[in-house]
Amino acid sequence: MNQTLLLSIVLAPLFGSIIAGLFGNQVGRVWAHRVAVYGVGIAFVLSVWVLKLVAIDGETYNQQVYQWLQSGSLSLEVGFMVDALTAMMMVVVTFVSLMVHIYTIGYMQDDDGYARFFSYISLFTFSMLMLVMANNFMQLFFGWEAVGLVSYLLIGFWYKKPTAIFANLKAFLVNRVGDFGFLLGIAGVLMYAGSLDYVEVFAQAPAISEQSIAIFAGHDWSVMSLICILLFIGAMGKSAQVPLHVWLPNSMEGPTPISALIHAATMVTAGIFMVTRMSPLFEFSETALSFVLVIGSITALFMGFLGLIQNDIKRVIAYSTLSQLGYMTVALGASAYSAGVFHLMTHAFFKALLFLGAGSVIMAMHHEQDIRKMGGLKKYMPITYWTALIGSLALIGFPGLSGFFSKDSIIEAVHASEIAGSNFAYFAVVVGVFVTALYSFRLFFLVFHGKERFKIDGHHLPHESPAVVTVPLILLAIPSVISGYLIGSMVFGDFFGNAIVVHANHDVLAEHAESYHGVLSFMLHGLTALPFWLAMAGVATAYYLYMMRPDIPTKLQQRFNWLFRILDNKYGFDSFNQTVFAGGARSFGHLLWQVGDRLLIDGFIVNGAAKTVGFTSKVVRHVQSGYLYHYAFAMIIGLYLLLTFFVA
Amino acid sequence: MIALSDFLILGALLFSLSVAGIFINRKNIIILLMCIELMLLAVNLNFIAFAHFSGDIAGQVFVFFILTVAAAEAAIGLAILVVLFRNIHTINVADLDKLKG
Amino acid sequence: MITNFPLLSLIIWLPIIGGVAVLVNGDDNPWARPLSLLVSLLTLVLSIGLYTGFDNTTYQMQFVEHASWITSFNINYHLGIDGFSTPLIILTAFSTVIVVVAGWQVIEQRVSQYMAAFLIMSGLMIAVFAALDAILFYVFFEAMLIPLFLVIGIWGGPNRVYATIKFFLYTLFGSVFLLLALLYLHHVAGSFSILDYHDVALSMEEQFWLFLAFLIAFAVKVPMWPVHTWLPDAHVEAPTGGSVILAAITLKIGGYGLIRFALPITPDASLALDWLVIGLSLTAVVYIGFVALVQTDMKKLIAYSSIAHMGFVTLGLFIVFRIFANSATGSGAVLAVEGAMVQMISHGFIAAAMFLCVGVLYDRMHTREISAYGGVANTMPTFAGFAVFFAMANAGLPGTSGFVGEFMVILAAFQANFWFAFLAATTLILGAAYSLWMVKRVIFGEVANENVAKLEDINRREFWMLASLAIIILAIGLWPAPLTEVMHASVEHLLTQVSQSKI
Amino acid sequence: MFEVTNMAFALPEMFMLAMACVILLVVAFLGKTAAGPAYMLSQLTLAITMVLIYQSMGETAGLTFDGTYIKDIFSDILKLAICALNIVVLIYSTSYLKERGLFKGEYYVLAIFSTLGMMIMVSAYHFLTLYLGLELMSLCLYAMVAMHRDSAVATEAAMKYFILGAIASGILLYGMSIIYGATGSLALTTIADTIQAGGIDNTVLSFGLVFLIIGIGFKLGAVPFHMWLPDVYHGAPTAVTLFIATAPKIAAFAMAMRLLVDGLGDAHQYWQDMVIMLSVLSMIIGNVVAIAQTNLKRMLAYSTISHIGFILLGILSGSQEGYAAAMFYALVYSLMSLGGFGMIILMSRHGFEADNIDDFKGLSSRNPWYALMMLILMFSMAGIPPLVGFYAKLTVIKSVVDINLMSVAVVAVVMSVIGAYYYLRIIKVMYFDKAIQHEVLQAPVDMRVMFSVNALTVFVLGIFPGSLLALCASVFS
Repeated sequence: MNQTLLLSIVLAPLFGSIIAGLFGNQVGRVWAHRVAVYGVGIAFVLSVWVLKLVAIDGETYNQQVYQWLQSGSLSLEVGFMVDALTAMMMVVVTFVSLMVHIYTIGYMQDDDGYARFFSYISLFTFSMLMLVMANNFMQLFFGWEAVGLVSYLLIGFWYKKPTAIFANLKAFLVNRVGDFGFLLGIAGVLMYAGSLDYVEVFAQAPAISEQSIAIFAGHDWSVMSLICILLFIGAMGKSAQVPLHVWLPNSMEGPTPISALIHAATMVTAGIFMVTRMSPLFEFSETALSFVLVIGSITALFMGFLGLIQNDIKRVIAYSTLSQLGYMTVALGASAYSAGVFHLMTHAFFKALLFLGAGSVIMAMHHEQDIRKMGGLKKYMPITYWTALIGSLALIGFPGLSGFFSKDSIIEAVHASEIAGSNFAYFAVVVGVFVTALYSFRLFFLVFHGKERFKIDGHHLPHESPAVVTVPLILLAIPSVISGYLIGSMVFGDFFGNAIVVHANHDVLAEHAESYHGVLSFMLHGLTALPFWLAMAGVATAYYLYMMRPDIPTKLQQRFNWLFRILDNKYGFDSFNQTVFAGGARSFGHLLWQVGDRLLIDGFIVNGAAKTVGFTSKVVRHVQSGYLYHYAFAMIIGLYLLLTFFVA
Repeated sequence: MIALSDFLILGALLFSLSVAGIFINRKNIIILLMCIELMLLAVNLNFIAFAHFSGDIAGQVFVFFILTVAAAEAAIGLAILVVLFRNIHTINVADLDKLKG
Repeated sequence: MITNFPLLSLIIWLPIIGGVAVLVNGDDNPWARPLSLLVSLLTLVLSIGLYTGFDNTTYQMQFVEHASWITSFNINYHLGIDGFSTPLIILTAFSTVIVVVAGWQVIEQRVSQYMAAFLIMSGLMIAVFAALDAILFYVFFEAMLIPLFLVIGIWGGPNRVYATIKFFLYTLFGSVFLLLALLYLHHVAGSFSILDYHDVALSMEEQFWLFLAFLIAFAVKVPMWPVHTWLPDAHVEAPTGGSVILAAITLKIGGYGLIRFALPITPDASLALDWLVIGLSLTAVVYIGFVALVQTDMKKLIAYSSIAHMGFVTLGLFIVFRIFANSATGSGAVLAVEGAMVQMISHGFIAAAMFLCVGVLYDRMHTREISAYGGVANTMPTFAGFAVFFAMANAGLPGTSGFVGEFMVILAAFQANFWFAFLAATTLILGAAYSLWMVKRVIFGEVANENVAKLEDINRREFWMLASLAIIILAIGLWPAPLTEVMHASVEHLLTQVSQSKI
Repeated sequence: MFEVTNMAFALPEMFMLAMACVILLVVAFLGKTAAGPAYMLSQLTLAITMVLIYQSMGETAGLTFDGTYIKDIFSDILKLAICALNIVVLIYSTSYLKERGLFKGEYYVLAIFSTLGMMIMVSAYHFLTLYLGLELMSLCLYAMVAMHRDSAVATEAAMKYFILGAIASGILLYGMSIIYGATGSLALTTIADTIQAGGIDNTVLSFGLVFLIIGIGFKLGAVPFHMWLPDVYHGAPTAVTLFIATAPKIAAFAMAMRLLVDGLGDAHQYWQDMVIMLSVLSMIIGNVVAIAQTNLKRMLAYSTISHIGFILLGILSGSQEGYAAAMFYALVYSLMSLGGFGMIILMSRHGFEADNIDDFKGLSSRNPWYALMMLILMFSMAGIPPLVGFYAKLTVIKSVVDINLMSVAVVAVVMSVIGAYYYLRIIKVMYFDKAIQHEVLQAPVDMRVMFSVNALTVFVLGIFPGSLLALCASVFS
């Protein structure tokens, strides 16, 4: 493995992006997408090669490309670090990205911003690769913000849509709140490790964990907990954990391929990746871990509920994404990093699949996204139907599909974990399974089964999407099925080697590793376990409620109106943020501006001083009364003053 | 025998008298001119007294010069007064208030 | 490196003489524009010579020139540059070119006077950065106000008179105390050489008053809260070129002054009063951030954001004492000071770019009200691209120069005190909020009104003007090392100076 | 004792006296038609006098007329300055006088005589000579102010000037008498020696000093003895204002130096505080009240008062550096006010005085060149580098800082900021406002050229102040 190889992986998409973006008009639409697709394609092929080198030949790589900045004894570099974790992420990112690129050719074909779109997604691939391949915090932060930028640009891709440009601003700002913590965390790392290079920092970890810092006078906090929590706040922003999850549902305003690529498969999992990467640090702070665990479980459960009442096809999947991210975070909290990353991978495949399927449906529905206006699409678009079925089954964790393995390992891990909050977490993830199954198949049934509720606008019926759309669906369906069988090496094996550090005292997966005897036994064990039956129950409930007795949901809605309203307001997060943060900041700014600047500083001090002088001048000039005797008198006063003061 | 101090006190009195006259009088510019003369006389008295008691002649010489200059001064003053009267038809001090502020 | 060739003098006097030449040519002279451009470009090329010929290994003054000027007071024409002044000089020369290009078509009346004013100003400002004699420094420091005063007053907006007089008196008020301080130092040191000032021993009380004098003088220039209120007015009324110079250079003179005078001459007072400066800087970052959020005038918004960004400069310069107190290794201190310097340079480019963007819009629609715009991206796609990029740079996005300075200062601030870093880091949120909210309201959305519909995209001149800035901002963001390595030696020297008591 | 050779020390004055008489006769005989010749003659006189002074400049300094009269480098320089200023003043005034029917021989007679008076003041080393020179100058000035016989304001101004001036000289004389009583001499040399020897009653000394200070303060126009100044500057014909505002200030400065430094230099600790009071008051009142003025002559009058305050800063420091600074300031100030009032004359024409600030509106669009010149003058008066006014302020403030009078220095700089405002106002009117009337300048060429030279000198001296500063420094070392 050498630098050229890695550089070409990173730069190929960047090149495509630049060509498509800056010279889109010159090269034309076709070449724009060709360049972009080839760029990502190259990146994908080479990433596979890298994965082979890492996984089979056991190579790793960690070197600097160039020195970014040298200041004092501190040297910040741009460099690459490739180990199993990185390689796995690289493959996932480039693969999904490639699929989306191809899919986009069809999905965006009659959009004016065609070239611009390709430029953006290629740029995203570049940024994401920079993020995962970084060997230091500075570069990590660079990629971190860069993917945020692209996400901003893509959510607002249709910049005429008011909702879109509201959503992208919201997304960026909420992410910035996360980055606020992240940056402070990095600053803390630098202060206590004296470096930002992963290896050096991780080497320092035991030493750091000894130290404590007094944020509030008198209260000594463990430095490690502080740093880890700050870093995790960054992850909460990117990976949309409660309460920083608010931006993700809005982000669905962007084109569907984006929702698949960025807001389901890759970018939102950056937080998960980051925490996993930082496992050497997090392992030293149980406080941080349980914080992660609790946040994750809250997200997993309560975001799932919201999925139940959404009617926008993309929003349902979005909330499902939130809940799944919760699962991954729970895994991290339980120190089951590999399980979390495993779920990250499988989820990337089947969630991208679901989103692209949804996109295909939306195209067929002429950009109608309300599932109440769909139904019975099975016969019109079989490929989409079957792929979507695979995706949904994977999502709910049907044995044998990828989701089953990853989710089960998480649940088991949480079950075994003993750190604070693990019981609640276990409850959350288990209930979550039922909820997941319920909303997934509600969606599935409402879209593909039942009677056709859409209006056929005369001439043509809904029809299957073109090959550029369906091929990616199929290609994504394959790993959604089989990728689960990697569980042996990825979760219970030593695939990740020392990329992930778990302390013995909470190595929950190790225990399972003993009881793991191959995929089949794992599946059989799964069939007897509670989660599987919960999932089945969820599917059954969905079928009963939405296929056999569609009247019940409405009744329930009237019956439990208060509950419905809470869910409909998404627990009131948005309105709260709008009024308190957005509104509060504006009025506070107004106060400072009008009262502080305008009135006090300018009004009183600055102009006040000027006015005072002017006024004095107007008054004093009247002393010059024009009368001789006053003048003479002035002189005499002067004489008097001098005589009294100065005659010794 | 009159002491130096007596002369000085007299001089001081005359001086203050003239000063008082200048800014108490608000009627007539002529009186101002007279007050000025009085002031100069007070000064002269001082000079002569000092000259006499210190036995130095220069002071008395100075007095002669002062007298002559005073005369020239008075001439100019009166000339200006005439012009002024031609213009504003009064020599009332209080009417000299075009220029102020 | 001592060279006999008076490169600095050339860089200083070329634009001044060129400006005079342009001025006497008269307004109806077609050569006014090309000549000014030629002169400014030549100056830029020469100033790059400073960088290439610069010796990074020493903190000693380089390109030194020394000639007797006012013999009876031993005031000398003493020039020289170190790691602090070199980048700022290049920045000045570059901004002048940009300003000349920016005014190319926009300024119809009194063209030669306009160009001359900026050329002369550029010469004076370069001289400020190069002067090593206190009085020489002060002369240029003040003289610079005259052309700026005229530029704002003559080519400015409706309320220009109030703005320009406010600006002039505000800064003059600050600088007269600087004059007193310099005179007192001469009284103590027996020379007007700034370098001698650095070595003179001063009692705590002396340092205290001197420091306050320096602070008043340079805080007004920076500007720091609460003496910042001249800046928004001046910016709003100034023509685009004026705003660019104001933001890009004049503010930097404040920061430079603190580096050149306050810190090395009164280290003990700086240590004793660092809480004051740090407090004001953080106030600038947070308070001003909120104020910028609610501005309805684009230039005002950018002006306030400038104040917030300059807060990082003063913060970076004065947290060094706390860092020394906390850690044995001064590494963080180096980071802080270099961060402040980088922040100055980068802000020079970014603020200039932002003001140019506003200028581009203003030239077309003659309003700066945010509410008058909306959906500009539909009619001016290329411009929109630049605008979003610069806004992102203003919000400190990694990969742009705006990130580097803030990143360095925040990292260093954490080593001084967690809460410093905490408050400073709020700029990530506030900066993004006001920059991007403006972008949202101006650039994105449906075409707001027929005026916007009539807009046409930027022409070649504007394109290259903005593109050159974009390239530089990107370059510094992706590889700041070349910029920082110039200052290493000087920064180290400064830190040794501030860490030694003078009492 | 009395040597004829030493009379050569007074050669320039003697020549000027003779020429003054000649001019007087010419005017007497030619009557109405005398103005032209008188003008030429007086210019010639001033020119030749300058030559005479210049020739004898290098020569040995010394006393003459029985120690009542001194010739030293100080007096030579100031006399040169006085003559040079008056030459320019006369050039400036001709057109103005012609347009108003004041172009008479008497004007020049008076001008020359008062110039003579100033030169005597500069060289006087004895109370008597000092007093005579003072009166010779003042009496002529009174008359000149009253020259415009039909103008009510002019005559009012003359009357005020005369009365107050007379009072002032009375007070001065009283002071002289007291000092005479205390020291037993009228000659500054002897006075200096006696004080140095000590044994004089401090009370008497400071008592006399107070009166002397008032006399000086009045001639300079320091607060609170400034009341005459705005009214006279305002009321007098601009040509006369120009005359009063330039050379006499130098003479008054010389008088102050002779009395306080040469005569009572060792009583420094007694008069320093008094001068501080005058100086501070002058800077404050002058600058503050000037802001409210709408009439340019009046505004410049108040600005003069403030400048006097700065000059006094140099004197009160009591150091050679301070004296040099004060001298530099006095010269620079007279140069600047020469330009300032010159600008008013330049702008004015028959029936239009151009002494309202609004008359300058939009000048830069009408007359860019002269607007620029005025800009230079105003920034110089405001003390903004790189103009000579800055170095004037710099040096005097430096002299105060060097004696650790920080509070005074702070007042000075703050006041200079306030002062900057009204100078900026002129520039604002010229450059930022729209013109209200568009007449072209009617001033003759010689005046235009001379005015440009005047303003450019201010600029060039600003860039190379070294030589003049060195010259002033050399006087006191």
